[in-house]
Amino acid sequence: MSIFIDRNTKLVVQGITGRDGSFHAKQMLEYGTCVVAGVTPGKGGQKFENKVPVFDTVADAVAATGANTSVIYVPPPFAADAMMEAADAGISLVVCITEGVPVLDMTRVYPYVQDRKARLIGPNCPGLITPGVSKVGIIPGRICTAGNVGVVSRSGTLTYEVVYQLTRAGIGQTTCVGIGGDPINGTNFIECLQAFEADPDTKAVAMMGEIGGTDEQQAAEFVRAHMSKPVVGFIAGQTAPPGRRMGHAGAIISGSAGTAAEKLDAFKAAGMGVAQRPADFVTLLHERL
Amino acid sequence: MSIFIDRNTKLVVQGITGRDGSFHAKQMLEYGTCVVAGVTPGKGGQKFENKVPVFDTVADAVAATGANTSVIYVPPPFAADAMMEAADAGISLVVCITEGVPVLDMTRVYPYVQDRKARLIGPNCPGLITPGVSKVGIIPGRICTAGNVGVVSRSGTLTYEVVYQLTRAGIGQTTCVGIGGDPINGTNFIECLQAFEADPDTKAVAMMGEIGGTDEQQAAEFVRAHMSKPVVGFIAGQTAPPGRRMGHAGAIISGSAGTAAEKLDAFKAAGMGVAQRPADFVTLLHERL
Amino acid sequence: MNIHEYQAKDIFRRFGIPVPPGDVATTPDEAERIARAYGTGVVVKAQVHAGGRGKAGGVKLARTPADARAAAQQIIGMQIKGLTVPKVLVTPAADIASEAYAGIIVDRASKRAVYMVSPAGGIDIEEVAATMPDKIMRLPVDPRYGLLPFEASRLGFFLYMDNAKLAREAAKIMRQLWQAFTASGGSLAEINPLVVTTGGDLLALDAKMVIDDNELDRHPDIAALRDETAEDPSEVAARRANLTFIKLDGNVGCVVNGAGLAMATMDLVKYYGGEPANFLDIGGSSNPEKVVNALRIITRDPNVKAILFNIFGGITRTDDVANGIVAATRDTPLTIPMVIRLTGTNEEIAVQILQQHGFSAMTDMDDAVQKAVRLATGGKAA
Amino acid sequence: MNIHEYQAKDIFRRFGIPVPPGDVATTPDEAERIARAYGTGVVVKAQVHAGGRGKAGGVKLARTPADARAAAQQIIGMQIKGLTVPKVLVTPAADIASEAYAGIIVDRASKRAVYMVSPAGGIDIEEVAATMPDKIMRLPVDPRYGLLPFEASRLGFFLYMDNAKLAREAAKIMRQLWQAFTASGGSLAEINPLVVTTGGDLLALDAKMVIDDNELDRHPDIAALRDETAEDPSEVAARRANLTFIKLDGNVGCVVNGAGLAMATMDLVKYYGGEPANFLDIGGSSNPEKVVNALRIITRDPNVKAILFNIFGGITRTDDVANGIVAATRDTPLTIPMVIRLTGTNEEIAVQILQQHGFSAMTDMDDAVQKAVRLATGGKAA
Repeated sequence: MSIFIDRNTKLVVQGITGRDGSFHAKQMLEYGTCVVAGVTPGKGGQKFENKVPVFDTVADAVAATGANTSVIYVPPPFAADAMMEAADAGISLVVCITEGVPVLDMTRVYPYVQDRKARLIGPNCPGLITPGVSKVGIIPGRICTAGNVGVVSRSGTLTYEVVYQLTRAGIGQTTCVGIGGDPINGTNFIECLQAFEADPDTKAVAMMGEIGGTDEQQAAEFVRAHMSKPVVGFIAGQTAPPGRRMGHAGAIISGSAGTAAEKLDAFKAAGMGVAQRPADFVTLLHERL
Repeated sequence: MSIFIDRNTKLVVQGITGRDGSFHAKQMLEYGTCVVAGVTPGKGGQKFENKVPVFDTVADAVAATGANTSVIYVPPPFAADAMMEAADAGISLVVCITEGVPVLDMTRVYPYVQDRKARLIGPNCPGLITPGVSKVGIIPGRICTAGNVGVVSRSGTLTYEVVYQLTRAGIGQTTCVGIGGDPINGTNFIECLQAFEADPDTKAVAMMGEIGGTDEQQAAEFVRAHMSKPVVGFIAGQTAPPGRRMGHAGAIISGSAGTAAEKLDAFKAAGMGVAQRPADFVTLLHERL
Repeated sequence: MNIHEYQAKDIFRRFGIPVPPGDVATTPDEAERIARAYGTGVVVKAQVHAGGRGKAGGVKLARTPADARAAAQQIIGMQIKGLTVPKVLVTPAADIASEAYAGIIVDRASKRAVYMVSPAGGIDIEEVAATMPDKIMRLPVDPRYGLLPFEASRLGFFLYMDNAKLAREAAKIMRQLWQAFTASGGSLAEINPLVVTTGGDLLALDAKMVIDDNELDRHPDIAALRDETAEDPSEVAARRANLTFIKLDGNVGCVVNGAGLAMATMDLVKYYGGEPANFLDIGGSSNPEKVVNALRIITRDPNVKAILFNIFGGITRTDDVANGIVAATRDTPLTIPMVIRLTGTNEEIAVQILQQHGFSAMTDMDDAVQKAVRLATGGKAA
Repeated sequence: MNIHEYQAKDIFRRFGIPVPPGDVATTPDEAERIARAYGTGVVVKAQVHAGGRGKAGGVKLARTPADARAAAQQIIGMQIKGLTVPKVLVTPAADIASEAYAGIIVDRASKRAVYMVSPAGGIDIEEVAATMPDKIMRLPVDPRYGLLPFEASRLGFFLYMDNAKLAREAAKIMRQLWQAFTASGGSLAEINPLVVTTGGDLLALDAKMVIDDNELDRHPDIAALRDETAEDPSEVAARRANLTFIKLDGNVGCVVNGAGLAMATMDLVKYYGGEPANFLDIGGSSNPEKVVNALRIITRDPNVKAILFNIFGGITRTDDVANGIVAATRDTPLTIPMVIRLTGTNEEIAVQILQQHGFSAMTDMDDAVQKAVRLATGGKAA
């Protein structure tokens, strides 16, 4: 089992003929993801890699292929429109990889997607992977291995680092989800924790947060109140100065809010395992599995 | 019993210090409606008629008085804002009397009010009255009498005419609702019929439609499929030429759609009583009660 | 409010929609001059607030300036559906490769403005809907978002499935039309036909817009487009007097308060064998002046053989109406019979006023209508 | 992107918000001239992208032009939170009757822009929130509707409960500030204080705006407001090289791909007893040029005693990074030690390239960080 993506995932790639879209569509096909369609307006009728049909609109792609999941690799000015198009076409899981989406665009996208009962992951995220089954996004497949730990993270390469260390230590994953580093994104920690709690194959969860916002604090409260499974958490940015954006648009300490210390305290108060460094995940999860 | 308004109705009058608002607020007070507050921005702190407190905002009025119903007498350019303000302040029944609200404003108001689970009646309507209990709007109280017929109508004075004839013939009313003559309004015939069907005291319904749109046809279909109580219907505008707006913004035959003949056929097909003229309501209802 | 094709095209042009050039002529001379200036074949099009111009002979192709003159001569002043054509649009003839339809209407059922497009253009969209429903795409637009780029793109690709360049250009026009529609307070905006020229360009060959009367205060520039020369004079007079009036062909002139009751009164006239001469709503707030104006407008119509007042006093004070009747007939007594029915607010005072001036009043609507019909038809009906 | 107070005021002014006049001076002479032209007492205000100007001595009242000159002399060039003040705003002093606060921020929890207003202005809003929470009104704005008139009115009456005139004027300013915020692609817009003058007028006495970097492409006019003289030179160089870089005070220079991993690397440096000298993210697509620029920027900092590469190859190709290291050190060899950790895409090729040029590479992050810290501290730590 897994969360959000599984053997029934039928993927449409928005921006499949672009530089990033075509590269990662190939990678996903190679990994075994069921890529049923691509979308690039004006290229409808073409075939990608001689097998994946390309459509002008997501609605056309859904009508023709029954796609239920979408991954978006379009430039930032068009990403908001792409997310809304996917949700409007009836896609139930929309994954937006694009980095640099204006935050005011996201304030409009979020209620739109919600109204259509779609789940949005991202933007500015690496996507998700259910090892051995399906990969939607850009997480390198070879660093993952199937197992019983759920992984959820606000960052990309940090996730890879942790997953890589887990895999090397023999700890496999049910699903790894990168929820993205922007201040407003579609799916937050709590929704992922909820899904992992409900997934029978997930026995423990590794969660990587960052400075900025209060998502991790709320997630910790959720863990305390609603999770039966062990959760180990980490916060990147303990050495970050206040008021400076640490790369991710969402990774910023505003005034005294959103510090790593505050988040780690919340983790401790919730009875979570606290990883001081990425390598601690291995030992802390071993203890809990 | 009654629909939408009853002894628990606590009314706030938006625009209470204006010409129309103050006139009708007095009438409603005289009728016995529980008018708990008025709103006119900038006149907060005053008392209307030495007893009804006036507030600057609907939110203030609701917080201070527990108002649950609002009636709006503000000029057309401000009516959309007034409806949204009421819904946002937690008012559950919003009645907009104002005539002349731009229809594109209403396309924005409707989802806003829906999202807040408020019921909107109107705009461009006479409001509603539960004889002897509560009057919200401008329907003259003395033409009504308590009884067991529900009345719902797209027009104002035509409603008065029919209610007057019913009252003179000894047929009383549970509640009379004017849903308004605009193309986009908050509550349609079906929602009123549904409420009358659910109201134990209502034994029959009188329904006055007009040319334009398909609301009456859908209502007839609802009567056929879901109503156990007899419904008598009338359509004004049998002599109206196509393509001309007959006063009400919504009363217009577009192409071949929305004619009186089409609507009367739907009534007959649904097994409804069909009043050829207002006076027929009396005989047709007498037969059915 | 209706506006003319040439006015709608001016608005479209301002929002970037490609429309052909064109100039307005109110005389055959002007039409000839305009055609000569273009130096090409032109189309001379009646500017009139009525549909079916083409079938009525209101649109003519003219190869030469002299032809344009002749066409204008025929069209200006002609009657189309009861309205006199006050002017023509003279516009260069275009070479058309294909015709499509694009329009926005306010849809009562979805409570939204709805886009409708069809690759089968140039004909009535209702006809397309009836005969080729799969050739129409309907797209309700969420007013909170406006027409989103992907929606415009869907419309564009529906129109020009096999031509990405045209699809993208059409998508742009869809966005521009949406802007024009919302910025003008429209209740309808239509391009029919939207053509592809033989040169491969998109062009809005015809344009129609209807403005929501309730938006006019917000858009004085649009309100200024009203062309009273294109309207019925009695309706112009009524509007100036703040009355809602529509002229019909019957013999019973009706003065009523409230639109629904006015329609019901007309229907009852017909029910009892008469024919209503008009729809007239004096509105809610009754001042005597309105009644005076109403009577003046109605009595101008020579077909009217009897006048029927039907007033249900709610907000309307019936004594105001009675005073209006008295004032209107004081200086110019009526030459045709009048039946007055009033009930409701201040009814007793009203009856007294009327009786003092030699009028009688009734209280039952059916009785009053029957009497009016009898008087109008000389006792032949009912 | 931060913009200066005077720039934010220019934007506010364009949207109709009442702001006091003011001119910018980069020299004491100019400040004196401006003060003389106003002919009144002025305030001389440091224009710098740092909070707490007042406390740091960056805002001074000047009664005479000579005072203004002296104030500018003191302020221009001073350091506030590590940034050099490049210019001052000279603005007439206002007579203040009361101070309020109005601001818009993007709120992560409600996923909306949120209005915050308080009649207790002039001080830090966080302080108000902590000590007088009932003196703040928070109002999340639905982006699909914008700030509605009734919402603006609620804000206005919350600020000036007992004065309908001021409440209405404030409501208007709230709508204008919302327009300024959205039209500029803001992530923050603030008026603090919003004052009532002794004459009874509202005035935005201070103005602050932060622009969403992701909006700059859409708003070239706003992007042009960037003042590089007000930024740290190494950060300016990094941005030009498309690197995300923040200078810190430590001794271990870090080059990492990905923001989360970059922060985690800095944290690990600290964990093992070192101090990170910077945050540096080379981003996803790794071309060798970026690595060259990154090394150039880091080695400019004399505090840096060792350099640590931590690259996890996903999209980033580690051989690109290796080539960049080789290219950067070919002409100007490093004078400080460097530790390279890389793993992932094309790892074998990368290691080979590095070894051919005399570098060694590690694969474990903890090992690499420990080694770098040891080298930077001369073996004193860890």
